[in-house]
Amino acid sequence: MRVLTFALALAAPLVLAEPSARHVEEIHVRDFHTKGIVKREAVAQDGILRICTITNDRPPAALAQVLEADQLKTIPFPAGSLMGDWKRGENIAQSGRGMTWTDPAGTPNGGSCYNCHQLAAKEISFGTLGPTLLAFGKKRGSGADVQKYVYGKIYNAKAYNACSQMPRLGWSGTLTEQQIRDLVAYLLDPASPVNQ
Amino acid sequence: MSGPMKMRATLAAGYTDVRVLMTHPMTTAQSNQPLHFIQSVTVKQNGRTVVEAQISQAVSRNPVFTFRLKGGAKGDKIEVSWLDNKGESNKIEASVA
Amino acid sequence: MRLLVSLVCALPLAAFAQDAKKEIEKYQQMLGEGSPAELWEVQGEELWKKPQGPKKASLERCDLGLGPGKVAGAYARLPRYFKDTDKVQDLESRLVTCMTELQGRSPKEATQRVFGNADRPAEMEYLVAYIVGQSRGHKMAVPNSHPKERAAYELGKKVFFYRAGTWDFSCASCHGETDKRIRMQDLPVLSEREGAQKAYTTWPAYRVSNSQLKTMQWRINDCYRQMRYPEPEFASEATIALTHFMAVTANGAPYRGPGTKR
Amino acid sequence: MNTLRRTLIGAAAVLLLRPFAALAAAWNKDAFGAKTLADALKGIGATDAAASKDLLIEAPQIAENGAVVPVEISSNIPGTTSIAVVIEKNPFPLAAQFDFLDGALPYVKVNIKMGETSDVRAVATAGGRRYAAAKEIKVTIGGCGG
Repeated sequence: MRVLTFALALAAPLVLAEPSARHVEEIHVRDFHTKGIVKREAVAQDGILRICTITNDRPPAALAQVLEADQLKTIPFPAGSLMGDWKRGENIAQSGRGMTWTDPAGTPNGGSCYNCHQLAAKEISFGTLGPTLLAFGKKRGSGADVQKYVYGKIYNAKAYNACSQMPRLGWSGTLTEQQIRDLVAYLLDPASPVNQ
Repeated sequence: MSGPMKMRATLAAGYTDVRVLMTHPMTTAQSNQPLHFIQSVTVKQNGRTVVEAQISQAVSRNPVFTFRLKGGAKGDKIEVSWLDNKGESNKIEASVA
Repeated sequence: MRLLVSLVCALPLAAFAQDAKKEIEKYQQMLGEGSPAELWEVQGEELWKKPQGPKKASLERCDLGLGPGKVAGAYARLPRYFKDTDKVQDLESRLVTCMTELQGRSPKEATQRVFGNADRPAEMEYLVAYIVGQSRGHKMAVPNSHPKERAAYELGKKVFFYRAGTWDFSCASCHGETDKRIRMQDLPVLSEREGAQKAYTTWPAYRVSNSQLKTMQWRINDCYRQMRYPEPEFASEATIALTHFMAVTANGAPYRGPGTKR
Repeated sequence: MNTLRRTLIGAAAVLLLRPFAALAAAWNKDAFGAKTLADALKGIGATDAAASKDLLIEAPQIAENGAVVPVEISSNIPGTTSIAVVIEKNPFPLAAQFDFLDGALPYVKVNIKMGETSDVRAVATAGGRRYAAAKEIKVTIGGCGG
């Protein structure tokens, strides 16, 4: 009998200790289900998300660099100018539609940029989760290297900041190459309201 | 026919505060739903009409009104009724707390 | 010169942001003075007393944690551990237990339609409006002593910080840092006392944007939808643990629901 | 927000089609059917309303959602017998008209729908003359769903 109570006593604190990362992931895979266009598998974590979760988004610098290099490889930088049409870019930045289980498949997705960022001065309804991008092109210019940085950051923000909260909009299939180029223009084109 | 109403009539500094809630879709004729909104609201104090309102589909769904009636005393009978563009109606009565 | 321009331009914006916050608080305060939520409470009380199901019983003997039929202050002490189900339950899962045990209804039927719409709200939404309204003014005192309550709290915290979904978000991605906004929407930090006390105590709430009183399970469901997650199971262990974590974090503050929101 | 605006506009078309007889006789269908601010004011005989600072509009400058915007209007103009609420940019500017008979104070608080940012105008009738006040309310795109 004592052996049993000893085992229970041993087990008891384990129950009270923090659930393991694996256990938490298993709970998610069990308690979430496919709906509409969002598959159940989307609630499982890939390597970088496991590390970001375990390290509270602050992985050691060396590890962060490895992760960022890894993510950088996922970005297919198109050839030539990365500047699209800023007018289309504005609509993409304003739209929060797309990729939820109530969105029909195949419709163009929005970038939800205004949810987290300030961009054009005239839009008062902007978020503050991300840094302000007011006059971004005016401050940073719109040369090839800035275009490449902005394109890559939108495609996969984790290539530049391992545990960034910014969604990997290209990598996740949310935005097409052309939509990202239009956002690059919205940010960098001197004529864009972002730079007025 | 429709969902409930709710009213609270209380005495305030020199007036009776009447807050009334109504269950009504106040639709603005979306493609599938026909136009359906309250058109008139009537407030009576001890049987005497004191407010007559004409409203439209620009009033929010499940309307909420607050009125102020001159003076008033505990036990006054307050009645609020509405009539919509389909001829449906509802009313509620409460005594001043 | 360019720097000056951006400085000058930024200054009024900062001042504007402060006014905007004040004006939005005024909007919320005026909304709260007389809310259609009360119409849900009225109909919820009727359903609480209405005999239903094969056993033709009402829910008036339902034990929400303070004893059969005790409603006043019950929500301010949920989620909690219940001996009869040997589980930590939130209000909605507890109501399903009472529907099956007292009224003889099947779990499938009781959870058939838990999220309603403006034209036909769900029975659950009416019941929840009535019950939470009976906790208005009660201080949040959610128990966290039973081992299973503590386990739910720890799991809930892990769920709060768990990053996944199409866009790599966790709850903390938006509700993790003070003074943050999505568009004009202020984001309380739900993992800390002040933020949880401010937000948790105003849910469930009547949402003017869809003219309905929505429950906590719906709030979590719709947040996951906007986080681009797959759908959480209604009243699943993950959603109840998350609720328990936020509710315990909000302990000490008076419950102020049902709220009225955007 | 544009969905709300479209539905309000949708109403414009349907209202004109509805057989007017079906609407309650007392209902001022001309004024409520007006699609411009000028016509709405004309419909309630308030084309030449004089601005008055004794006609108070209490409302938030910013509404998180145009579906429900709380507006509180009270008149300190002696002898006020009615207050109308007119929302300039709505497809139907005239939203409501309140007649206060003996026994009621010229005061009302009501939740209104606004299709977009607009001036909300109150028009009071006192001693047979019309007075007006206006306040701009910004309607923002709330929430994160977008």
